[in-house]
Amino acid sequence: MSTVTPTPGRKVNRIGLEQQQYRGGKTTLCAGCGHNSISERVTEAFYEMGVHPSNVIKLSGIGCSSKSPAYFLGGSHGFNAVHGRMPSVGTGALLANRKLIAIGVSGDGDTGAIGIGQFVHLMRRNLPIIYIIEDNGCYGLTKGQFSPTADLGSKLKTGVVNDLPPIDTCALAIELGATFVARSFSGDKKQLLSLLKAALSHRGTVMLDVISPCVTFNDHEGSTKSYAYAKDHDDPLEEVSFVPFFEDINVDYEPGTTQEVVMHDGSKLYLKKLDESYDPTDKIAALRVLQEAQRRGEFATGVIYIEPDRDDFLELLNLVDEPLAMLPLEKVRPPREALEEVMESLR
Amino acid sequence: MSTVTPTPGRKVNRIGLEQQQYRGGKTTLCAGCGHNSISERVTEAFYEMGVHPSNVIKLSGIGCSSKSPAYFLGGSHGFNAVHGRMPSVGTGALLANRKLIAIGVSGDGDTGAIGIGQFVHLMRRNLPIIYIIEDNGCYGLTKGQFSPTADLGSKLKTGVVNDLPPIDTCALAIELGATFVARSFSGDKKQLLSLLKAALSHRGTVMLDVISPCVTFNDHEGSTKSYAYAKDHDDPLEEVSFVPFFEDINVDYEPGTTQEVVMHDGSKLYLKKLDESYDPTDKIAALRVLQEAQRRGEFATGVIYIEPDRDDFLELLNLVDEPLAMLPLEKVRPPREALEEVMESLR
Amino acid sequence: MTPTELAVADAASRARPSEDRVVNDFSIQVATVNGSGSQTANLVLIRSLFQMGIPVSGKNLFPSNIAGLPTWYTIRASKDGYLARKKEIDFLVAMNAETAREDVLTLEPGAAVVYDEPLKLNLLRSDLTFYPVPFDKLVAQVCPDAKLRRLVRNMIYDGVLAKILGIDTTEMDKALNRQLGKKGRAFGLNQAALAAGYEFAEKHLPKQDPFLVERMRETAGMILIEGNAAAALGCMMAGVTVVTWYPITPSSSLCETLISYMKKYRIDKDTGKATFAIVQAEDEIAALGMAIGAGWAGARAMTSTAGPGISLMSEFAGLGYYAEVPAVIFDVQRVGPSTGLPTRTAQGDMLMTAVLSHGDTKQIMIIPSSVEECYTMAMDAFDLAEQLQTPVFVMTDLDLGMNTWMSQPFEYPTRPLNRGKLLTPETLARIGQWGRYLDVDGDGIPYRSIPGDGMPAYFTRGSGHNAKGQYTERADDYVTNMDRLARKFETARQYVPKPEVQRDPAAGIGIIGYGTSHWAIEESQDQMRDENGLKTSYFRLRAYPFTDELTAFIDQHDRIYVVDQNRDAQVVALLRMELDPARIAKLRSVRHYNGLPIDARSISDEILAQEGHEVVSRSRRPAPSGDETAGVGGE
Amino acid sequence: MTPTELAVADAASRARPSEDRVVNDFSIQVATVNGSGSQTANLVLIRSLFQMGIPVSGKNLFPSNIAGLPTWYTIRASKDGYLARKKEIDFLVAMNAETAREDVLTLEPGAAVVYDEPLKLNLLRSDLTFYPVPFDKLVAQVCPDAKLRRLVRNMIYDGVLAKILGIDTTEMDKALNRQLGKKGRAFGLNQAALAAGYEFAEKHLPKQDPFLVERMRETAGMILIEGNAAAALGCMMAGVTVVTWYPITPSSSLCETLISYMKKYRIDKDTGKATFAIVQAEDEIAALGMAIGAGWAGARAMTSTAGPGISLMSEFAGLGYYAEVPAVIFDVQRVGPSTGLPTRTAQGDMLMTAVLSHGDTKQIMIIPSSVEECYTMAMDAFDLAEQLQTPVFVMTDLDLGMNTWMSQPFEYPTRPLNRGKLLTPETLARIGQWGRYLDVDGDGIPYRSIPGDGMPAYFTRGSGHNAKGQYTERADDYVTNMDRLARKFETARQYVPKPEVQRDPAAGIGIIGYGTSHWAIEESQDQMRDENGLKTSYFRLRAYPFTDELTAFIDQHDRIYVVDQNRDAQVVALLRMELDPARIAKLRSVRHYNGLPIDARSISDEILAQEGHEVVSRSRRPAPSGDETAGVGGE
Ligand SMILES: Cc1ncc(C[n+]2csc(CCOP(=O)(O)OP(=O)(O)O)c2C)c(N)n1
Ligand SMILES: Cc1ncc(C[n+]2csc(CCOP(=O)(O)OP(=O)(O)O)c2C)c(N)n1
Ligand code: SF4
Ligand code: SF4
Ligand SMILES: [Mg+2]
Ligand SMILES: [Mg+2]
Repeated sequence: MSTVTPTPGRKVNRIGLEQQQYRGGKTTLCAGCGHNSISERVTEAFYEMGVHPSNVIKLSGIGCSSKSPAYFLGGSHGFNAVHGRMPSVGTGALLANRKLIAIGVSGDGDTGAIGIGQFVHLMRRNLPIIYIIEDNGCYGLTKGQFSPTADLGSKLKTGVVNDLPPIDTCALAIELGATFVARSFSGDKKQLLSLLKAALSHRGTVMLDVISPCVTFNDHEGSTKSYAYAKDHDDPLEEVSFVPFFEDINVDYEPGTTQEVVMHDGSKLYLKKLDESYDPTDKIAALRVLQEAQRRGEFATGVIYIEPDRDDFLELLNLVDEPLAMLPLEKVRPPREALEEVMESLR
Repeated sequence: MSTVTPTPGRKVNRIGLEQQQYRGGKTTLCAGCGHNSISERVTEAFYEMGVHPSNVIKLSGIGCSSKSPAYFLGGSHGFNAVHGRMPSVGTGALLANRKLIAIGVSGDGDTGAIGIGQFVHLMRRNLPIIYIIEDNGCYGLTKGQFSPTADLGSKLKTGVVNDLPPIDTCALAIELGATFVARSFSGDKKQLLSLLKAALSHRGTVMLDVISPCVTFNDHEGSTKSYAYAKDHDDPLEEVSFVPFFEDINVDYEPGTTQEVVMHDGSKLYLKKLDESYDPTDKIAALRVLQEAQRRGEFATGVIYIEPDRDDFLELLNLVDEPLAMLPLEKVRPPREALEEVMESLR
Repeated sequence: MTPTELAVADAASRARPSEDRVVNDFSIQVATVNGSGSQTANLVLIRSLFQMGIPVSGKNLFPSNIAGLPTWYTIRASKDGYLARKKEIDFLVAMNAETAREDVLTLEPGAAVVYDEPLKLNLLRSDLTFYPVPFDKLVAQVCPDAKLRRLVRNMIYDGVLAKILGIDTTEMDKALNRQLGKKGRAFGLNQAALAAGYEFAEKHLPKQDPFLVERMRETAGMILIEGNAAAALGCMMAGVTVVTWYPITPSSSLCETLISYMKKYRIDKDTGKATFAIVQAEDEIAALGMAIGAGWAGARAMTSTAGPGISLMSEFAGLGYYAEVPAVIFDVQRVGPSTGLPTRTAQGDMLMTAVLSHGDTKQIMIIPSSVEECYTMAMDAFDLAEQLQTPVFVMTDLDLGMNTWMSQPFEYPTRPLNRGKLLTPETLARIGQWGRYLDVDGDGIPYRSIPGDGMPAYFTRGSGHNAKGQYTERADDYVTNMDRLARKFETARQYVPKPEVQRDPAAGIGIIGYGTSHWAIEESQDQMRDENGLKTSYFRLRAYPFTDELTAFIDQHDRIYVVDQNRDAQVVALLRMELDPARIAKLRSVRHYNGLPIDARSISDEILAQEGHEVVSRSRRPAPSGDETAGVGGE
Repeated sequence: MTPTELAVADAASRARPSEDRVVNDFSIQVATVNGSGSQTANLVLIRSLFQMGIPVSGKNLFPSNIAGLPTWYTIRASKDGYLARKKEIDFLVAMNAETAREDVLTLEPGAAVVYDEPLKLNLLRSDLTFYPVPFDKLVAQVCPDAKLRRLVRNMIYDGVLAKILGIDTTEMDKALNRQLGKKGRAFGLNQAALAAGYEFAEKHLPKQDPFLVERMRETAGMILIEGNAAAALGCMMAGVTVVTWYPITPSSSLCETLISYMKKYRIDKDTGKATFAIVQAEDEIAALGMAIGAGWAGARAMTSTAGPGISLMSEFAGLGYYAEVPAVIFDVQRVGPSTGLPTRTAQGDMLMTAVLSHGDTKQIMIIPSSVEECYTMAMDAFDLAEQLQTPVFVMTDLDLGMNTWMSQPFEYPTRPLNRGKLLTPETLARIGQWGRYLDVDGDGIPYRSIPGDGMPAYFTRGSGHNAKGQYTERADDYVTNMDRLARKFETARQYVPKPEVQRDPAAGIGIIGYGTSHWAIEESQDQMRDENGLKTSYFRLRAYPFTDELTAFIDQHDRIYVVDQNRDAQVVALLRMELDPARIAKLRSVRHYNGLPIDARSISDEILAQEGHEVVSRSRRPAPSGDETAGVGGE
């Protein structure tokens, strides 16, 4: 790991790095694209949480969204895989090195269409990864066709109307076993940042569906993924605040109004509920909230479902502590006697 | 269509065919395999409903289950496709000829693992097909590995325990938009037959998950898909009875105890509820019932969700009435003037 | 990455012949940023030349993103009718600050440059003609609304060029009108910008370069179209009924254009209903799966894709081959491997597609060279797929599919649909016993029934089957069936499109080419004949499997140059697989694989070098490796 | 389908040499129904011969279902150590009513048949020796519990054979013990059945056939193992850390055996934790995706599959090639196209795999012939994948992977792991500036860093990238990188396993073979030499790309016969792609593609025919086409 000597007087985080060190290359996405805001929030979250970039891997599929990992955390290894197959590459990488912190970025086409199979199985495995869908309801990179998250009745620029119901990736993730499922909007800086920081404290799959308007192909009237529509129909479930374990802050709240979730690293997530009856640890409640919001043409944002204690996939595999990728010869090649024993059994 | 002269005195259905004419080849599955019972029920259902075999197409993927279509309706065209991809083949076939009645048979591996992506999109499209999962919680044809519907804690013959949660294909289908979702057990002849007959009256996707024990690899103690387990943990939601449109029967029932569902062809489905509060037209209720059954280690059977009126995929496409496959030249080649008009616009 | 890294580095490589007037024979390159609205200006430019009767071709070199990266649009005017890319740029319009330096530095001496004044490009070189234009100032004058300026700014260079090159402004207005139609306000603004550019040039830019246009009569009645649109038209005329696709560059516009044509011309008049189904599938596996399902059930079914999609289609392609299901697959090839350069052109999928799928699978490919063939071969493809009962791959590429080509108008098809050996009651009576995979006629092609046609049903499967379609694992059944499939592939040789052969009896060497290389090859033949006195014959492959004419052509020549737009000389490989050694010995390879459309000069240089002619490297600076590279050792 | 349609129709084709005693040189075929528990009986039979020191091999011909269809298990005893399939069956045990007729009718005159008495097979022919055995009666006597009879019934034929062939019953007991271990009751029952069979034969079946076994000393110290188990051992010893797979016949047992070995030998003693991760993926796309992800992150990662899986892996295979990520893929080949015959053997994926993925992709293949090579080449594969930073395909097949082979015991590896050019602080200091795809050493192989190793990070992508790993669409960057990849492929020629060459200086003809054809080729060489005086040399390919030794071998011979277990002569195609025409002119093709393991006689007959020797067709009835067929026009 490279040693870092921060410039005196500059602002640094708890591991002594400046925010600058969390940035990536210059974006080649359209000016105003929602995906760019998400990259900024990711930069901030990793900086504020003091995660060392060299411990991070960034993964993606193919699409405008999938280009994003090149635009944050330039000091981290990145893997821009093939269309829709980021989950498998991420799974393999984490098997190889369980100490890595993985963030995957996908699009609604990359996940919802070609990638839905790998998505399903990633969620089911509860792989420890932050999986972000930059959701614009269309295929940006191939020029604006509908994706499977396009809402019923949503219109293309050309006037074509979508007549298939959308796949609700949050509902699917909950149904399949993801343990931290949230939805947000690229325009809601505060909420998104809190969610990303909380995500870094979670052990297991974090599925974060972020409405992220495509200014070039899906920001017109008639689109339900435009900035205007998103602003008007954002229905936050809670006010989300996050206190990382290394900050010794006590939050005062009136019991009953706010739910405190203790994350596995000791960080705390405070959810000040806007609908008091809502309990984000109840699967069925979460599914109902999603369905009702959809029926109203709104989208519920915030933490939709959370289950902080389930074993993640790597724990189930009972792996040694050191990364498998780094094991020395003597750990990975059984001794001569082992081979002899096998040979004897075959004689 | 071949003309049929029934042997006098033999029992025939309303279109004059004998049950024999609905049988297929001799099964090559293991004696006692649940899949064989399902083939028998399919034979009966099509016979009793008087569907002409030459109007039917049978589709499947790869697996023991996927071999089943060879063992019923020998007079129908069949397509044993590649592993996990029956949905796309079925979709194409129905696009080509909307008049065909399609029945697809898959396995829990074929659907839940390699095929889950196509499954998701088939359900979302509400393609008019009867999609049966012959669900044994394992890969029969490749000798017994766990499939994604294997329950948490379920044991392989070798003693290996499954530590991933199952994919509930019914919950998934409901979430994604299938309009008739049911679960049954290959050992429950009566229920399964009623469900299949109702399925033939439904317009849209029928997703039928049938627990179908694999006697060779997954019928031991410790398995949750064995005959013994299935018999003990079958939790029927309703008594299902079905009255086809061509039978002029009125069923008497006490209001409140039985729900009558009118199918699109006028047939009637009577669901005598065992749990009175349950409403199979309510998505969230359906998901709750599935989840609660799972928590108890049981499986709810019967009609879990039904939405008899939604447009199916072929209707959305606004196709001409005749099968596209049969359109004559003059319908499919625009006139000379059309080409001229295009040429002129390019000059 | 820095923006200049993205610049295309296809340096020019010829010295400029000193001439006073170069009329209707030069290339214009417009360097802009994508998403900046230069498309209208470029199309108006090419159209106005076309309307003046001058043969033109337009090639768009665009990045794999949506907005903000460098783009080059090149128009070639060629009095001789050459439509291939011209390697040298004669006239540069430098609108993109990020690439301007490199764009100028790689020009040939004598070229001309129109540029945005503040860029001060004139300081870079003294051997070019420079025309500075204050675009911002001019656009501010014609377009008071600052927000709209971006959209009309580019039209100014059209005005400037009209003056400098002598393009008829009435043709420009007409082209503009055609482009923007009745969008009154936009039209007015653009017209004003055109005029402003023209007037500025008139006042401030005295003619200093030799490039000029003059009216000709070479384009009368002709059309301008992209290959993907032409293919779409062909599919519609072929009576396609089921289209299943997944978006991917450079193939998307094929299905998208098809959608718009079908909505216009394939709605049943009486009922208002569609005589077709077009479905955007969830991925390429599903797209081909649906096409196979539809083809099996009797539809004329197709899909369209590019490299990554072809890879994903492998498994279904093998099922199609073995279960004998018709389907048409367009492969609009782009640069691989993997994601590669999605917006660059190549012929890199030829070898893979020929053997697509595991276990002794062989596929049929047909290969259009022109927009006209995109149209006719689309029809051929559907006929062949049903005649041969197998997937048919139409191998086009980005250059053909997405660039603008001049063509004679397409002819209305006179041939009825050839639906192949569909079982009918009459055939059944004639052949007696039917088996789905029975070779009744000895050509390897069996008769098929389709669901709902009232003929006997059968069970289709990708597993072992005998002549009756029954499941079998018998060794003899398996071999019998595989041998029949091999026989069918032999039969295909007679059915696929024949090659186009231009034999020069005086030529000792022959060229084999296919697809878009055609245009550069024809021009290269002229170059080699005129400049070096080297005569050549030309054999244009139009299909795989190869046809009988091939060996005769090889036998008539001493050496054969095979032109491939890929690194691995893939068609040479296919030829080597089946030719006898004496003929293989004659094969030489010319490869071009830098993602740009192949040009005549690269072919000529490579052939001349291999022929032992001295090739003078005339480029200003070392050409980027690859544009010049070529030639495996070709023994 | 009727059951007999499923029968394997590989008819015998030799006349029996009239001998009195045929010792340790014959084949036994046991025809049963799968799922009927014959496996124990067959393994006891082969083991007891093996324990008697007689060279043996066992081949299981089973259907693609789980229970109820015909299965044939063939054991060959060969005093000369030939392990290939013997085409003729000398001794039939006919337990399956459904195939018995055809099984008997296809035997050579002089063969012997043990059969289930009620089948009355003796009525079928008069030129065979028949031994009727009342299995049901005998089993009822030894096994009162009717439910268990099915499981021990087959052991009776072992007892009968022990008597008729002279197998030592103590060896049978020992083998049985080994098979059933301490399962007391089962052991007892089976032993009783064995004894009952023996006694019955002793009383009722006087010896009439010439076949006999006698003790030898040829198997001392040797082992019996399947190729998949051997490969699994090799993977474990290669230090594999991540295994991702999807079940498919005939590859499943590779990963399944690996799981059991790893659980036993790769759990960390101190912590009880696993030094490996094995994951059953949701499909083959995910399996290779995971392996690529793991290889990228520094694990030794692998997957294992068969044809359909290879097709599905195309897209990721191209990513692995272009982004340069190590991964090991076992392709245990089975019969295609499509689902084909999943339980039959072939070498049908060679060509497709060599060019797997669109757009100028080239893949490395290594090809084991023996169980020992399954073991050693597994280790080679992991080293090569990391040395060359690319996917490496180990091309084995069903015959090797799932059948039982005799071998010298495997040696403990002495070589450390070769992890290739992993960037270290020292290398970084030495080379100065690092670029992920920079060719520092001129061999086309760059240095790589892995996440978490503290070395500089980079961005991996399947899209265009320059030497630094940055995104680029530049023509020159693209060509530079593609040329380096081609150079790396050239480098690979020196790293892959060398061929094994047996040159006979007196031989005018040479044979090129690979994989499991090896055993039949060696036997065929002896046949041709002994029976026809035809001497041959032999070159066993062990990898693709081909190595330098190849051309020398071709040059030393007049004609070269290339043996392929596929219809399309796929390795001939690969050779033709790169050899010069004079060498191509020497190539002849011998093909075998009926799904059965290739046998020596088929090769000899084909070569002799092509060489102009007279080949007498000695079979009783026309052999099923395909077992005899072969030979494309072979120029
Ligand atoms: C196998 C394959 N098929 C198709 C494509 C073409 N393609 C590139 S991006 C994309 C869709 C991107 O949509 P989404 O994931 O929503 O990302 P966005 O651009 O909207 O952010 C497609 C279809 C591809 N790269 N690979
Ligand atoms: C692409 C591909 N991968 C793997 C296989 C091997 N395979 C055949 S059937 C099967 C699983 C079948 O399981 P399931 O669908 O549950 O059917 P069952 O046999 O249990 O009825 C697999 C993995 C295959 N045929 N094709
Ligand atoms: S096309 Fe849309 S999704 Fe892509 S970069 Fe532009 S705004 Fe973003
Ligand atoms: S193996 Fe299992 S699933 Fe397959 S046929 Fe036998 S019992 Fe049925
Ligand atoms: Mg999108
Ligand atoms: Mg199953």
